[in-house]
Parts: sequence; structure tokens; C-alpha cells
Amino acid sequence: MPDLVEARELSYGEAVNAALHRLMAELPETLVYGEDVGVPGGVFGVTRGLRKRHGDRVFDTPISESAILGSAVGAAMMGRRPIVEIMWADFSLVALDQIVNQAANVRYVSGGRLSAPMTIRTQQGNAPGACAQHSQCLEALFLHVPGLRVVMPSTPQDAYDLLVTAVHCDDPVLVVENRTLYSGPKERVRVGGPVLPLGGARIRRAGWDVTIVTWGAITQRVLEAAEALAREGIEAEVLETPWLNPFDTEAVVESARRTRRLVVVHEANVTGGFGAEVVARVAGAGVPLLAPPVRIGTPDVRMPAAQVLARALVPDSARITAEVRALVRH
Amino acid sequence: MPDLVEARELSYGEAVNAALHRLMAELPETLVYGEDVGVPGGVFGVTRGLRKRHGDRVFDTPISESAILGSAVGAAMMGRRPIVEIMWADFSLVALDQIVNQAANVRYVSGGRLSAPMTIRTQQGNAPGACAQHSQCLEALFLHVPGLRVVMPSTPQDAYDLLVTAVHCDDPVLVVENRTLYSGPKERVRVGGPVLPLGGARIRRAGWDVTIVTWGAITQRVLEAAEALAREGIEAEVLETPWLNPFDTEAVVESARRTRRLVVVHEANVTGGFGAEVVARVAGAGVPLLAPPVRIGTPDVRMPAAQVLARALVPDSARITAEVRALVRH
Amino acid sequence: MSERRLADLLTMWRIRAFEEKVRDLRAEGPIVGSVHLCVGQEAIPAGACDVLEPQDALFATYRGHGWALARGVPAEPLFAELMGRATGVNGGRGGSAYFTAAEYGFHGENSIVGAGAPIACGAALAGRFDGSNRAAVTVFGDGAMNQGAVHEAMNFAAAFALPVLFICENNRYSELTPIRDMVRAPRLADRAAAYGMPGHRIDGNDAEAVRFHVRDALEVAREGGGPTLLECMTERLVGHYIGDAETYRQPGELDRIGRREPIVRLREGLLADGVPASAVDAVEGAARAEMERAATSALAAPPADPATAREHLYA
Amino acid sequence: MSERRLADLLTMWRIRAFEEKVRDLRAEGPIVGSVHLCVGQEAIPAGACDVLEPQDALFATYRGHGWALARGVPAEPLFAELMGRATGVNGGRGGSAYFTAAEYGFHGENSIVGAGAPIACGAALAGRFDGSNRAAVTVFGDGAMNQGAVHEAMNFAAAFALPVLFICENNRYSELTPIRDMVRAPRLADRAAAYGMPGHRIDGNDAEAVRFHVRDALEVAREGGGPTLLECMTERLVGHYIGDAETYRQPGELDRIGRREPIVRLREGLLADGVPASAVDAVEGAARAEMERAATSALAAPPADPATAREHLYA
Ligand SMILES: Cc1ncc(C[n+]2csc(CCOP(=O)(O)OP(=O)(O)O)c2C)c(N)n1
Ligand SMILES: Cc1ncc(C[n+]2csc(CCOP(=O)(O)OP(=O)(O)O)c2C)c(N)n1
Ligand SMILES: [Mg+2]
Ligand SMILES: [Mg+2]
Repeated sequence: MPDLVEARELSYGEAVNAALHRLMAELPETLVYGEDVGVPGGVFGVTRGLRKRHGDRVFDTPISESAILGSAVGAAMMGRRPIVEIMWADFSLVALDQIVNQAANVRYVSGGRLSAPMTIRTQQGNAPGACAQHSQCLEALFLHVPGLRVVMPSTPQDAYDLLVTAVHCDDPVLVVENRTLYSGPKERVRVGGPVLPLGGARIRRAGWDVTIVTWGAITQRVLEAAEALAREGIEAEVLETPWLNPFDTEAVVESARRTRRLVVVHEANVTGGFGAEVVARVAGAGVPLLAPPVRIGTPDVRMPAAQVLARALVPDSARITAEVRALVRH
Repeated sequence: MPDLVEARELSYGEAVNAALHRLMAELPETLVYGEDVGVPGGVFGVTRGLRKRHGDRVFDTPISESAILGSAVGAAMMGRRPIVEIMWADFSLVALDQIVNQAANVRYVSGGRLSAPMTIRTQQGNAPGACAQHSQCLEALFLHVPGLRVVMPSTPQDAYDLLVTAVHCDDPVLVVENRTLYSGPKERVRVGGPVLPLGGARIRRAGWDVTIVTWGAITQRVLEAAEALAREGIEAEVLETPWLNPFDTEAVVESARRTRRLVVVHEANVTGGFGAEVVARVAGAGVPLLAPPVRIGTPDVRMPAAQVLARALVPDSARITAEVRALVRH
Repeated sequence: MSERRLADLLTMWRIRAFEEKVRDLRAEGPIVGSVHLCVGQEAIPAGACDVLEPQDALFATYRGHGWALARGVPAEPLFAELMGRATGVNGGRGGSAYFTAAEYGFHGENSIVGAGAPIACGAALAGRFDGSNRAAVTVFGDGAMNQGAVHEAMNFAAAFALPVLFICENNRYSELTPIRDMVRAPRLADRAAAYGMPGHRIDGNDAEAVRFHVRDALEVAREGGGPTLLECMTERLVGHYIGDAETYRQPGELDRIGRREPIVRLREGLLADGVPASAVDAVEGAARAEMERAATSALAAPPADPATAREHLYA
Repeated sequence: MSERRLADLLTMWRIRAFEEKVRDLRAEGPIVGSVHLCVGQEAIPAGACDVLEPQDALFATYRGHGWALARGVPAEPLFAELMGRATGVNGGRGGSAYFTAAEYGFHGENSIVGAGAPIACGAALAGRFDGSNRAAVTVFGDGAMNQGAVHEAMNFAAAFALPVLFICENNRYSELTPIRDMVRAPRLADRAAAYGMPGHRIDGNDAEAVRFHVRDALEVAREGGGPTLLECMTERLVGHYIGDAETYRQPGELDRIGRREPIVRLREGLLADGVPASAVDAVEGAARAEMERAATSALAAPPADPATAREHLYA
């Protein structure tokens, strides 16, 4: 029951599912739809059971991303709270107009008389064997769009909590999941708790030698790197920022001021990635650093399908460890 | 005649037109098409006369951006060199897939056996009375896409030269023009010159107190600000970087090392704008600055149609002057 | 009967007078930027809005002034919007090409060709769950029929039997390009069959014909019968936007159009039916007077306040 | 006559044997990631590619292994591609779902639903200017018919009378969702009329029928008659991707499908025509042997070299 706080052992995908069940129960104006999300329960099983429980508020759609997103804008304007799925973030590019030119404008242009309380769930990133059209990390595109909230949970608890927050938010929110996380290890997830406010960062590991800011599935690799570094005597502070809009600049600046070294790690391509924004904010805040800030991401290249090639590009914990080590020993 | 170098008095729009005439004459594999570009000669008159001179290599299309861009990819793969127009950069969002997931992948995924030598001309930015869907500066989106070249000329000479370079380039190039420039003042433009290589920055004004990096139509306002600052005794170096991919990082770093102050000005929204990338590169290069770098852009908001509102948002020379002054007097 | 036709005439004259006043204000300076007038196309909003219910949602394009007026949005805040005044329907944020006035059931213009069609599907979908029995109407041009989003919307609405009315204003041009050169099968209404929905090509210069077909389609839609496509044949008497040199016109084209435009036609019909010329022409006078007054008040309103330019981005 | 049918059978068996080997390699480990097999749909590439000319351009989807094989791409570099070997058609950069082999007239798979259709229009357009008399073929599924890009491509090709053949492989499902629930008018071929082009629903499990219609459409196309849409009815005998639990199947569905699948059907036809069973079955043996050999060589090839991972981004 959504009203009772309880702890359950859930994988990331199950946590998303639990949040959707709760949201559909507590917010009668929610709708859940997208390609294969209804009867089949989603290609990753994340929307399983929703249609059975909530009937025609959950449904499958044609392969029509413009219609999915556009109808979500229209339904949201009229008081519904649609939660739509874009199966891969890459596919949003066939219909980006509806997010950027439509959803993001509704409130502002109407002077607040209309709003578009819709949630777009998608997932992104590279996975073994995935081709160039199924591997991109596109959060930076959405983060350049005023009017759109963006969140990227990486743990089961955040997958649950932040989706609940997103759907309760009265603005369009993009929730970027990652298919490599869905069937990861189960964790104790507190479900049924209060709706948390938007925003906020998480100190996943405290440290004093260097601040590593990160988000998304790569957070796990950053934490592994931090453990490896700790064994060498380097204590990294790992700051995960699942909320990218709003972004907790203060938390980052505060940590960087303490450690006086900054690394930003994301899976997205480096140039034009949101890592640039983080570095620019810290630089703009005049934080004195002991060494130039470092951005770690996928180099500026398309993603090859062969795992052996992709592995040479997507940052792993060994590369993160090495680059942070080099920075600290600088 | 395209083969004779001569100087002509041309506006920005006329310079684009002259380049197109030359390119169609010297490269028989070029095609020019898009909405209203053929018989009507373009809504801004920029493609005037092309259809008359070059016949059915120039044509109008349905309002089908996916078909325009997608067909350009296909034609380019088969040896043509299409130059297609997307009337406003905002409209690219209905068909971004064809640029990002298709054009940008062709060469890489085929290991260089196929290529997509296509040029996408578009124009962007705010102009008096333009609505939120006709005002965005979207270069940052494209600059996060490996495989795509991006150039943003602001002078008639560059409008001519860089389009010539773009069309001769064997990769997809996005040429971002600006409609407020088209019928600006005529300048002496050297036409018929050699095809210049990609890349490179322009020192539009030499100085030693601060480096201002900028691109696009706002360059003019930056130069006005620099003149105003000079009258106050502040000598700004204005570095215009019409080539954003490839970006001349060295020129920026070198200038910032000299002036030890950095400002980046663009018309695009600040957060996630390419200004962040410029600041991050300078910071990453370890350039010692006397004061934190400053980014000037449109604040993170949608664009209102009323000129009186838009003026409060889009940076003008007064605001640029004030912010640079504050930085230097810091 | 002639009463309803006089009412149609008034709606059309109000739109015509509004647009002509806008054209003047654009020439004189108070209105800046790109403006798309619907002069010549007035019969479509006049006929359609007459049979819409308050709960219905209407999505128009940049050529939407007439639709807003016909839907009941008062002229003064529309003029004010176009002039960037604080009293504009969106306080100047929307402008000529992208304003909304949801409180009047006008759910917005749109400046992206075809983008309103999927949004209208969503408004109709919402009506399934909120007990409103809402229908949604989306208006777009002939050129928009070639945009992917419109196709997706038509299939979406048809597959789910959503109460959506797709109104295509076929004015024969997409900006500066004749639609006949951009399609192989020029009867756009026939595209409806692709989606399994009814499609009709109708006389868009006859408000009565528009009313009949819109009412009929809405009835079907509200009973769960799904969407309809209406291709309303019309012509604009003016350029695509103010400033359009209209070089694409055929010789004599504007004369031909002028003879069959909806106001001239309805006026002649009323006179032929024996309605006195004074009564018919009083309509024009009333409409022009209203628009003069509205424009004057709007002109007197304060400009939008730049200090508010950053408000209302987020909840 | 039976010779051509034996050749069809060989093409189909080569595809089937390739796909089954891929399935095994995916289970055993050398192939990783998402793989979409075309088992059951082999008659379409077999019939169509038989009548393509070398200059023609072919654009397929992620379900494109069979199209590549039928177009003449050798099996070994395809296996190698799927296994990420240096000897793959794209050195492992494309993978199962996005490889190209232009040197064989195979202009690529595509993993974005519908995206190949506008690209094919461009290949056809190029043919207008390069004297090649090229036709372009774009292949996509039933679900792709609802994607905006496909609509735009069909109109673009029709309006400009481009020599494009739109082949819709209607296997009744879009991933896990039946197409009948996603459209109101289930005969997708009828959508062609919207664009003023011919559209035919044909038996996609009969290579001969496919060949006839493809040849006919290409003839029209090459003579300037414009595009055609062929809706090829078929079924996949396997999941949407390897690993698909196929919970959406009706009881008995796979049995029904199995009885009318193209290889079984053609085999029975050949036997009924008096072709000796040994000759018919030798075809399967030859195909399987070829694929075993090809897979074995591919397995022996070196993996793609990570040092090259950044090459070929720009000219
Ligand atoms: C996606 C997109 N592409 C192009 C444009 C530019 N544009 C604005 S109006 C227009 C013509 C539309 O023609 P039609 O649909 O017939 O409507 P009309 O203007 O005739 O009412 C075009 C191409 C746009 N606004 N959006
Ligand atoms: C634009 C886009 N949307 C969604 C997907 C995810 N997707 C991949 S295959 C597929 C189903 C396609 O069905 P259909 O067109 O019938 O082809 P089939 O797989 O049956 O051959 C979907 C939805 C995608 N790849 N691209
Ligand atoms: Mg039109
Ligand atoms: Mg299918």
C-alpha cells in the first residue's frame, strides 16, 4: 500500500515499478503509456502489472514518438499527469520538438495559466553489443533546455524516490534511467515515504583529497575507483548529482572548496557534456584548485557495437582511477 | 565567375547566395533544396536565382524535415553533395534523428567506406517579435554530436568562405546563419578565392586586459562593447570562433594566457551552452586567471515574444560592457 | 436562417476587421515581427467555433487570430498580446504566432508546423478520464499534411478512437510553394482513409458548410466513433506573412479569389435573400468599430514589465 | 521453373541457417547484445533481391541479416561483424543491428524505426543526377508505418516520382504489440493511396510473388512512374529479439505459423512438383555447411583492435 512506509528488497527496475504502482494508486490523474509498456509490461519488464491493476490508464502505443510525447503535452495541459516512456533516449531525437518546443514552453508562454505536468521516462547508455543508435548519453541536450527538469537516478532507492518526486512535480520532468541497472542487485528500498522536494546531491563517499562529481550508471564505477584509490591512500569525495536540473551547484562548490581538486565523470561524450557546465560553475565561483579540473567521459566518437571497441571508449573504473591518481599526484 | 577572384560589395545574405552560386557551378554533384528555396528563392531571398541558373538541381520540398535531412543523407552516401536548408534551427528538432543518429554515424560506422558530405544550412536566434519557437540558439546541441562539423559565420566574408569550406568538406557540416544578419550592411567580399581548410579563430580586436570569446550574430555586440570599454581604458581582445567544430582551443588558451581574464559571450542560454565548454577547456588547460571566468548569455528562460521582454534577456552591448568592466575592475 | 448567417457574417467581419487593424498596426510600428493573417479564411473558424462546446479544446497555428476571436477571446487582450503589452492574453510572451487563452477554450497557437496535432490527441485522451466528454480540434494548413507529427497524430487518434477533429485549412500554399507541387494526390481529405477515418473535402469559404461538417464530426467523435479529417478549401487574400511579396501568384489569381471569398459571398447571399443592405453593412461597421476601440485601449495599456521576464518558467 | 524455385530455396536456407547459427553463437557467447532474427521472413529478401540491379541501393532495418545475405554479402564477414571481429563488414562497428556493406549494394541496416525510408529517397534522388538509373529499396516493419519519417518519405518519393520501393514486412507485431491494435485500418498497403502511389498487399511467404511484384514496381519506378508500397504479409517464427519470451502469442499461433512458413511451403511445393526429396534436402545441407564453415572462419578471426576505436570519425 502506498501510504505505508515499508522496506522492500528491490532491484532498480523493481523500484521503478513499485514507484509507478504507488503513483497510479495515489494520483488518479496519472496515465502510463508508451511502446510495449501496457500488455507486455515493457521491454525491460519495468511496467509489469500496471495494466492489470490500473486498466486502461495504462496502454500500448503505436511506434510514434511525436504522438506519444505530443499527446502527453496535451493531456497534461488538460489536467492529466501522463508518465510516458521513450524506450531509448536515442529515439527521443525523432520527436524532440515535442519536448523542447512544446512541453518546455507551456508554463512560461502562458504566464503560468497552463502547465505540463508530464514525466518522460527513458533510459540510455551503452550496453554490451549495443549499436551507435542505441548507446548515446544525451542528458546534456535536455539540460540546455530551460523549462525541463532532468533527473538521473542510479540506485534503487533513488529510482523509487526521484520518480515519485518527478511525477508529483507540476512541470515536465525527464527521468533518465539506464537498462544496465534494471536487473542489478536488490537493495533495501524504503517505499511509501513522503514525496521529496526536487533537487539535492548525495555524498556517496566522503573524502578530502579530491571531489569527484558524477551521475548515472557510471557512479558505480566511480565508487569502485574511489575504493581503489583509498587503498593507495587517496581519499576521494564522491558526490552524485542525480538531479541535474535543478542542479546542486552549492554542494559541488562546497566540496571542491574543501578538497581543492575537481573531477567530473559522466558516460556522455566529453565535448559539450554537462561536465563542462559543472567545471564552468566551479571555475565561475572562483574556487581555488590545486590543479586544473579534469573531465572524464566517453571521447568524442560514435559508439562502436563491438564490446572490445566500446570498452576502449566508455570510461571504466581503471581509467577513472588512473586519471584521478594522476590529478592528485600532479 | 567562380574561378576568378574578385571583390564585391555584398551583404551577408548576398554573400551566402554568391557562395551557393559558386558551389553549384564548381561542384556538379551539389544539390540545393528545402522549403521554399527553389522557385521562391528562399523566405529570406538567400537562394535567389539558383533555380533559374541551375535548374532541377535546386528545388522546393514539402514541409517534411525528416525527408529533407534523410534524403540528404542518402544522396550524400551515393555521391551527391546536397546543401539543404532547415528554415529555422528550431525546426531541426522535428527531425534531429537524421542529423544525429544518421548523418553523424555514416562514416564512422562504415569504417570510412561510406560518407555523408552534406551541408545543412540553417539560421537561428532571436529577432524582434519572434516567438519562443522561433528564437532559440541551438548550437550546443549539435556540438555535443561527434561526427558533425559546426560553423557559425557572422560576417559577409565568413558567410562566403565558410560555406564554401563546408560544402567542400566530406563530412556533414551544419552552417548556422542568423536572419538578423542577412540584410545587414554590405561589405567588400573577396569571392572566388581558394577553398580554405576547416577551423580557425579570428582576432576581431586585439587587446591585453581580457579575452572575450564569442561567435554568431552577437559578435557585433561584443565588438561594440569592446569599443565602449576601450574608451574607459579597458583593452579587450575579441576572439571570434566561427568554427565551433573543430574548435580552435589553442587560440583561446593562448589569448587567455596573455590577458589572464576570460569572458565567453553567446546568445544561447547559459546553462549547457558551449560557453561552458570553452571555460572548461581553459580551466582544464590550467590557464592562471586573475579572476573567475565569466559566461554571458541569455538567462535560462524561454524567449518571450514581446520585444521589451526579450531585450531584458538577450545580452546587449551595454550588459556585455558592464559585465566585462566588473570582471576587469574586480 | 438569415439571423444565423448574419451572425456568421459578424464573426467573419470581426476577424477581418481585426486582421486589417493588425496589418495597419504592423505597418505603423506598435506590432513588430512576423505576423500571419487569415484574411479570406474567416469562414472556417466562424463555422467551426459556433458548434464547439465550452469544454472542447482548440489548437490552432500561427495563423490563429481568427480562431481565437471565433472561440470567444476578446479582441482587446489579443491586440495587446500582439503589441507586447502587460494586458495581452499572455502578457506578451506568446505574441502573434504562439499565444494561448485556455480560459476561453483556446488552447493555443503553435509555430511549429503540425505540432498541434499530437497535442490535441492528448487533450482528447484526457477527456476519456475526466468525464468532460471533451472533443479536441486541431487546425493546420495543407502543407502540414506532409509533416510526420500530423501523420502520427491521425493514426494515434484513429487507432484509439479519440474524439479529435483534424481541420486542414487548404489555402493552396505552404508559405510560398503551391501544395499541388508537393503532393501527388491533391485531395488531402482522401488521406483519412489511410487511418480508417472519414475524410471530407468541403467548401471552407462557406461557414454553413463548415458548421454542418464540424457538428457532424463532433457528434461521431463524442459517441466514441473516433476522429474525422475535414479538408476545408479556402484561399488567403493576403501574403503568407505581412511583407510577403506574393510573387508566386498566377496572373488574375487574386481577382478570382476575391470573387469567391467568404465575406463577399455571404454578403451577396444575404442580399439575394432579401436582407436589406443597411442591415448587412451595419455588421461591417459594428465589427470595425469594435476593433478600433479594442486596438485603442490596447495601445493605451502599459508594455509588459521586463522585470517579470524570468517568471513562470517553473512551478 | 523448379530451378528458380530451388535457387529461392537455397537463398532462404542460407538465411535460415545463418540465423540459426547466430542464435547458437549468441547463446554460446561469441555474439553479445541485442539480435533480431528474420526466421520465417526469408521469402521477402529472397524474392526481392533476385531482381535488384547492382546499382540499386538497399536500406534495411536491424532485422537485416537476411537482406544482406540475399543481396550478396558473404556470410563470413557478417558473422565476423556480429562477433566484433576485425574482419567484420564494418570491423565490428555496426554490429548485428546497424551494419552496412555498400560494396554489395547493401546500404545499411538501421536501428531507428523508419529512419531508412527518407534515406532511401535520397539514394533514389541521387540516381536522377548520376545517370545510374538507380532504384532504391527501403525495408521496414508494420510498426514503422506509424512513424512520421516513413510518412514524409512516402510523400516525398511520390511527389517527386522518385524510384523508391517501400517494402513493408508485415509480421503482425511491432516488437511485443500486435499491429492490429495500433491501427484502425489494418490493410497497410491501402495507405499508399494517400500519397497517390500504388500499394499492394502480397504474400510475403512466397518468394515468387515477391519477385513478381518487386520487378513490376521497379520497372515502373525506373521509367519515372514513381514509388510503390508493397505490404508483404509474413510472420516471424521467433521472438522479436533473442530472449523475447513471446508471451504475446495466441495459443496455437506458432503451430499455425509453422505450417505456412516459406521454407516448409516451398519444400512441399517442390516435392509436389516431383523434384526428388534428395535434391530438395541437399539445399538445406549445403546451406548449413556453408554457414558452419563461415562461422568457424569468423570465429578464428582476430577481434577488432581497440587502438582503432577512434578512427574514421571525420574525413
Ligand atoms: C516544422 C516546421 N517547418 C517549417 C516551418 C516554417 N513554416 C511556417 S508556416 C509554413 C507553411 C505552412 O503551410 P500550411 O501548412 O499550408 O499553412 P498555412 O501557412 O498556409 O496556413 C512553413 C513551412 C515551421 N514553422 N515548422
Ligand atoms: C524511433 C524508434 N522507436 C522505437 C524503437 C524501438 N523498436 C525497435 S524495433 C521496434 C518494433 C518495430 O516493429 P516493426 O516495424 O513491425 O518491425 P519488426 O521488428 O516487426 O520487423 C521498436 C518499437 C526504435 N528502434 N526506434
Ligand atoms: Mg497553406
Ligand atoms: Mg513487425
